[in-house]
Amino acid sequence: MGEDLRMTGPAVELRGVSKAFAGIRALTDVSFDVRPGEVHALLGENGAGKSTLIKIMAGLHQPDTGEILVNGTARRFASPRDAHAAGIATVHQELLLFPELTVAENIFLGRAPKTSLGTLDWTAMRRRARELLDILDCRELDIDMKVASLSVANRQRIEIARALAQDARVVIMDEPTAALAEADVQRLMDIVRKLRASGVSIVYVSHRMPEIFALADRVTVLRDGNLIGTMDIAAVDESRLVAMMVGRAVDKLYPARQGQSGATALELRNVSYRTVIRDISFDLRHGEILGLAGLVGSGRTETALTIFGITPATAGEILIDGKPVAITSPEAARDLGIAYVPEDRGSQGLIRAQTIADNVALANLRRLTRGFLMDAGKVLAEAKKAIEKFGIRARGPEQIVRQLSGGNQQKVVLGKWLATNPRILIMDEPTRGIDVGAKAEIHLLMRKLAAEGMAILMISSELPEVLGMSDRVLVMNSGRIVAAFDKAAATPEAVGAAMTHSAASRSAA
Amino acid sequence: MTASTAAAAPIGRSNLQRFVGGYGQEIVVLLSIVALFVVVGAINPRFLSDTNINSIFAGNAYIAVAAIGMTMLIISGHIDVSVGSLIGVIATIAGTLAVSGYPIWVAWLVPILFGIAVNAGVGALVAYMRIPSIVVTLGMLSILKGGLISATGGEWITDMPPGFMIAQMRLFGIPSAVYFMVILTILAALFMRYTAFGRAIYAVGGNMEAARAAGLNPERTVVGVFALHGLFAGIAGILFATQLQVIQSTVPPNLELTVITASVIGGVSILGGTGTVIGSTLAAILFACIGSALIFLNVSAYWLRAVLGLMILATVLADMIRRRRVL
Amino acid sequence: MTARLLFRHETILAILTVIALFVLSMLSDKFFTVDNLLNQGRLMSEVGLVALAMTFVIVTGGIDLSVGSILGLTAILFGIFWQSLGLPIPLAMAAAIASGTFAGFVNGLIITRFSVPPLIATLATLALYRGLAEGISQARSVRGYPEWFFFFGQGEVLGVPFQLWILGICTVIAAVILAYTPFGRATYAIGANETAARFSGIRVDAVKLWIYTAAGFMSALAAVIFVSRVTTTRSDMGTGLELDVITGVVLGGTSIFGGKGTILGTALGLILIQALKNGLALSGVKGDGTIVVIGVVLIAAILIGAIFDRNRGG
Amino acid sequence: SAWTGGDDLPTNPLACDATPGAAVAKPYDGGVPTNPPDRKGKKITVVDIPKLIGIGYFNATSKGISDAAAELGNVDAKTDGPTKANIDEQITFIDNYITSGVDGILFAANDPVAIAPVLKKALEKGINVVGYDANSTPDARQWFVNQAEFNGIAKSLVDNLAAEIGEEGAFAIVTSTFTTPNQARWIAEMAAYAAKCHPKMKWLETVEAQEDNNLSFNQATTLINKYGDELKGILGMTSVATPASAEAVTQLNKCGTIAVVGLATPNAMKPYVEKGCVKSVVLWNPVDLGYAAMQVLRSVADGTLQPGATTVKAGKLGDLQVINGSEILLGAPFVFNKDNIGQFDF
Ligand SMILES: Nc1ncnc2c1ncn2[C@@H]1O[C@H](COP(=O)(O)OP(=O)(O)OP(=O)(O)O)[C@@H](O)[C@H]1O
Ligand SMILES: Nc1ncnc2c1ncn2[C@@H]1O[C@H](COP(=O)(O)OP(=O)(O)OP(=O)(O)O)[C@@H](O)[C@H]1O
Ligand SMILES: [Mg+2]
Ligand SMILES: [Mg+2]
Repeated sequence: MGEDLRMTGPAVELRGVSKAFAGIRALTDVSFDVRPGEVHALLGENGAGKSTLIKIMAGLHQPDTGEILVNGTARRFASPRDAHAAGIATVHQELLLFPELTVAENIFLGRAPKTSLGTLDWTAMRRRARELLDILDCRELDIDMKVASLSVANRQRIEIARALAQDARVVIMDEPTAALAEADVQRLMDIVRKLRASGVSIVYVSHRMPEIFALADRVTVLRDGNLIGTMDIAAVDESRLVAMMVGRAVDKLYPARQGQSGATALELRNVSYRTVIRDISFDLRHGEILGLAGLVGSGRTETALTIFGITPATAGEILIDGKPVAITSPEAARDLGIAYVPEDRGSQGLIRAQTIADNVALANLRRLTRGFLMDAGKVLAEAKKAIEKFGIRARGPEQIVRQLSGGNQQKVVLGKWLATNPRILIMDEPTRGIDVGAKAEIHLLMRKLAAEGMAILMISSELPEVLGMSDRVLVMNSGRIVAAFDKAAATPEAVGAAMTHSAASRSAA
Repeated sequence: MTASTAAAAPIGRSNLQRFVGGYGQEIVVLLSIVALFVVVGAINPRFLSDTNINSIFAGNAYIAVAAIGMTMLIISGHIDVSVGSLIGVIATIAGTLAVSGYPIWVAWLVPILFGIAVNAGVGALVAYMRIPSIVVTLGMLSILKGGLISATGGEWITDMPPGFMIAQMRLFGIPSAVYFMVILTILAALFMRYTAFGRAIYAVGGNMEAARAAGLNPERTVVGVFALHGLFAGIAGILFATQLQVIQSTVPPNLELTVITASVIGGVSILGGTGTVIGSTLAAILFACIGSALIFLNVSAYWLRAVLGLMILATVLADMIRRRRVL
Repeated sequence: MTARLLFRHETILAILTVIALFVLSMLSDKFFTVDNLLNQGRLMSEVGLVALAMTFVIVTGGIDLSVGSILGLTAILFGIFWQSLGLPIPLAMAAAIASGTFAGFVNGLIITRFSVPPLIATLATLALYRGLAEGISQARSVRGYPEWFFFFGQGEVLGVPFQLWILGICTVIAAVILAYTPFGRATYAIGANETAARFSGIRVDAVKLWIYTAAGFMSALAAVIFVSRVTTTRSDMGTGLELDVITGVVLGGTSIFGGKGTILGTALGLILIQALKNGLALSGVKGDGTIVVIGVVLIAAILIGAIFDRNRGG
Repeated sequence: SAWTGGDDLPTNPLACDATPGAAVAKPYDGGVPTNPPDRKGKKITVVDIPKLIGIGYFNATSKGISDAAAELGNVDAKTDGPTKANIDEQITFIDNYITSGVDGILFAANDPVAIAPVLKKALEKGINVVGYDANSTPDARQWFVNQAEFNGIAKSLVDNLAAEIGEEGAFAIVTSTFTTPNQARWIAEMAAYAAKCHPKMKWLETVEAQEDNNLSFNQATTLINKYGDELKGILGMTSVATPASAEAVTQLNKCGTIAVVGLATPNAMKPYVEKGCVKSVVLWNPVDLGYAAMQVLRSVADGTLQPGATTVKAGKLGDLQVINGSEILLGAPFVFNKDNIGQFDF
């Protein structure tokens, strides 16, 4: 059937679509089409309107003007059900899962296999879930586990499995690799290729250029809700795409280091948390960026949580500026000058129902007071400062964070923590889901902070980022630090090997 | 159950593991009941007499039945604090119809339909107008309670036809209320596990936005689950009305708290998305057992409520500790 | 932004209250008199005091069903301390209030240390504290307090009932704390997203512990005023108080899901309910009719709020 | 022991034979309204605020009140009150009616002391205040219509029970709550009277059942199951508990082996009495009680009933006796049985 459709035109087409939220234009007169059996990349800065476009195709939003055509006929998607019926499946940016239900059920909810009696067929459901996850190479993932206990990456996989389970003709993926480590990205890209080969169309959103060039047939760029253009991938190169996205040229090289490492800011001696992380020892100096690499579940986040006092160490010693400290809670950590930008901004980083100002004030409540009372002036000033410093795209400090795009939300988290004037900054996936422009800004900022003497511990699943930004690299595997590299020794091969081999060579830390 | 036992082990965890993992709280409650029977039975064997067991089960069956609907409602992320008043109103309507000479099936059916209709209305306000269910039902609590007294003046209903007294009928020596409790629990459990609508209730309670994205219609699901809750409240009301020769025509005191407590102790998460109807029925039985056991153990009635409170705390804490270990 | 958004519900409520006051004073000339209004203030003091703390509780996304039982327990302990232990009244009062506060603290402890959902924890202590009240008192009531003690519940200062001063002062303090202090900010943050609040270095457990303890304290304070007003102590005092309190708070626009709500709203909600109870009674509506009206008003007020919110878009 | 409740007031058991209690002459100890307007013969508005509305018993008193009002012709009476027996709500109701300016208040107190301040307030406003069924402290009202004295009820109940289960029978009690004053007094008086006159009767225990039909039924059932053949009788202390206990005995097929004696309204008990499952039900006539209370209030308003009076005219009930300074006695408790129960409808 793929053959016929390829002749007859686009599988899905959007014509002149506009959408505004409470007066803010998210999309203006955008036309977009997906051909059968192609991978169509959708690019744009944070807040450019990618997710909005996708939600319209998924039936979650209704366009204000414009129309949607499926196989050439105009359709109205009043709800996601209509989109499913039209053969469109979506992997959303904020993972839309059911935490208390099992993996298998999450994959099949809403279209579970039925028995001849019309009741749900759990056996078939669990079997097919297993098959789908095996296709995705997630053999270790237990289908009877509740999703609540899974990592972000594993949840992402479930979302993808769910889209696969729909046998859709168009699969939309909104930043599917944002939460994935390198190896998983490769697996996902294989799956995308397999799907394309079977005639499925894919709309693919990512901020990662290499993926775009490796996968896409065509690419569409949005900027500020406007369509900038749609091109064959062969007709563009990276700098051209970036220029289209940001409207200017961006230096995509990682900024060079300025200044030298100073005294030791943070030192861990044989720190363990239950059996989750064991015998972690390393030191972090002022003025350096220490990269922490590892696979999903290797314990990097847990290490950060222990340093930050969420899961206080059960053994070992933590020293700050050479003095042993007891970090029993996040507030203790904060008062010791530690800031932590968490990996899951939706649930850990932000209060999305509150304003930017409220969020920025959150970690600084005691400082933003006059006497016993909050000082509204100071709160606003702090928020304005953050908006300017990070170029947060917002109407102002009083905008509700929920209304911001993913990348801009992340900048609010950064703003909140830098407002505490920390001396040690832990950044867990600091640029996850952040566009090239903003990403470069954040990298530049990290460098600047380091040059000013900030000690930065960066956790990232993007190997190029780890290698590009870190002055030293630590590699974690199964809850332990298994390798440490100087900048010169940190080659992709060496770090990758340490990440994946459980009995990796243990060079001195 | 039969279907899943057929599933081969390598697909997921072992069946036993899954069972214990999935029914932790139910097992805790069941063991509490068993322990209670063993201990109290050892102290006073009359506790285990068939008449006493019959009384424990039959006398509180209506609470278990109401708790089934409440559990579904809580799983969907909502709550109904007016259920006690509703049961009072339903019982009064049933009794009034029965003594007014309507056919008995009318006296049984109309109040149940009333319960469904009222709750579907509440559900519509909750789902489409986005008013939190606790607010609407707090309002309904006042309306039903005040309305009932205004309408009846608290006049007791007596002299109901014998055929109407369905809760008192017996089969093989066991009161019909017990059959209602057991059969409805099993049906509801199967419904919740093996129908698309049942799973939609879990989904909507777990994550409303995700449910919408998965192609469900959360609003319709919410109205549906409220209507279902109305159905169970209706049946509970009929059992309640036909248990004794008189109907008090007032709102049974604290019934809503008892019903909600049964659901909650049965393992339904007040945050929505988890729980089973088997748990709530077991919890309702546990309460009935405790009430009876306290009398048997000569616990001074003054301390009854304190003991009940402690039992609830103990059950919940046991569950919390268990969960912490599992995680 | 939030402030403006919240102001909406309070505006609607204020308009509703004004309409209600107007209509009620049309229906009965006895309604809008200084004497009657002050007296109504006296009658709503206990519910009002507890509602202030309950606003904080609900803003954190929690609930406290045990307030009525704490009131009963405190009342009994007060009576026992005075009569059976022979403590002087002021000391008995302090000890009883301390005990009630401790009961609230225990609620907080169960909720924060063992992460038991507030609804369940306080459902259990609702039974537990009431049971303790009954067990300790053995159903005996305590009477015969000295005349001067009745000042707290029946006395006046500058022509205004004593407890209305207390309520007024507490309302102002609560309003300032919730709206303008770091503690208030933390309260909202916890209600809106507890994890994010924790990850922002807010002492979530400490804040919650304080709030449930405060709910215990306010219930205990209300208990003493209540005993003084009715001149006797019984173990069933305050039964069902939690529903009245929650109705007032919710009518005041505090979101039961947490993260939203103000003391002003709560105050308006309480005033509206009390005005309806009193005004309708004065104009000849019977108690059962009044209950129905309050139910309808509760649903209607929240419904209107929801419709306004929706038309705002978003 | 079986009973530790009550309010520590002294008990005063009657003699074991039919000797009536010695009426001690006592000066008037009721309150006096402040500057009441002259209400003699004028139309007055009266509000009746019972413990709670919506139960059979107070429906009956309410009926008596409106009967009397209709008969008098110059009284505008209505009944209003809380939906549960709650002191606080009852106080609020009374307070509201004081404000609305009624001429007379009839009440049945949920708590004798708690209700006193608001009743005194009514007296201060010149309102005539008369209680019935459940008293307040005497100085907070003018008169109290006493349906039957506590010791009289106690004697009647215990004697009837002894007659049915024998001098050595064992029994249990189902009451509303231990804190309900009337029930607590009755039980205390029963304990005193039983100890004095039926010392071998075995008091097993007392259980609470609110004013809740189904709970009363469950509690009674559990008692029967617990004690088996040992239990010979159940005493119901409320008009809710007694029929529910009778129902429990009926459903467990224990009619004839377990006696049920108690306070109850005849309508609720008819089925059990007619079937022979219950032999005697003790109660005054609540319609008469309400009727008498209304008559007394009218007399007080007219000024025809003054402190120091020894009797009062109460319409069709004739002259009622004044006892204890400011109480008016309705009469001895009435015992309903198979022969007479059909004649009553309330
Ligand atoms: N529900 C909403 N209410 C108000 N504004 C919204 C809403 N959703 C999106 N917006 C606004 O629409 C614009 C486009 O957002 P969108 O999420 O589509 O961006 P995006 O391209 O997906 O960005 P990112 O790469 O950061 O995910 C942004 O300015 C955002 O603030
Ligand atoms: N092999 C595994 N399969 C599935 N889940 C796992 C596995 N190992 C760990 N997890 C889960 O993954 C979660 C993530 O662990 P953690 O956050 O420590 O890893 P991380 O190295 O920070 O990974 P991430 O890339 O997600 O940040 C943990 O909650 C853990 O339960
Ligand atoms: Mg997006
Ligand atoms: Mg991580």
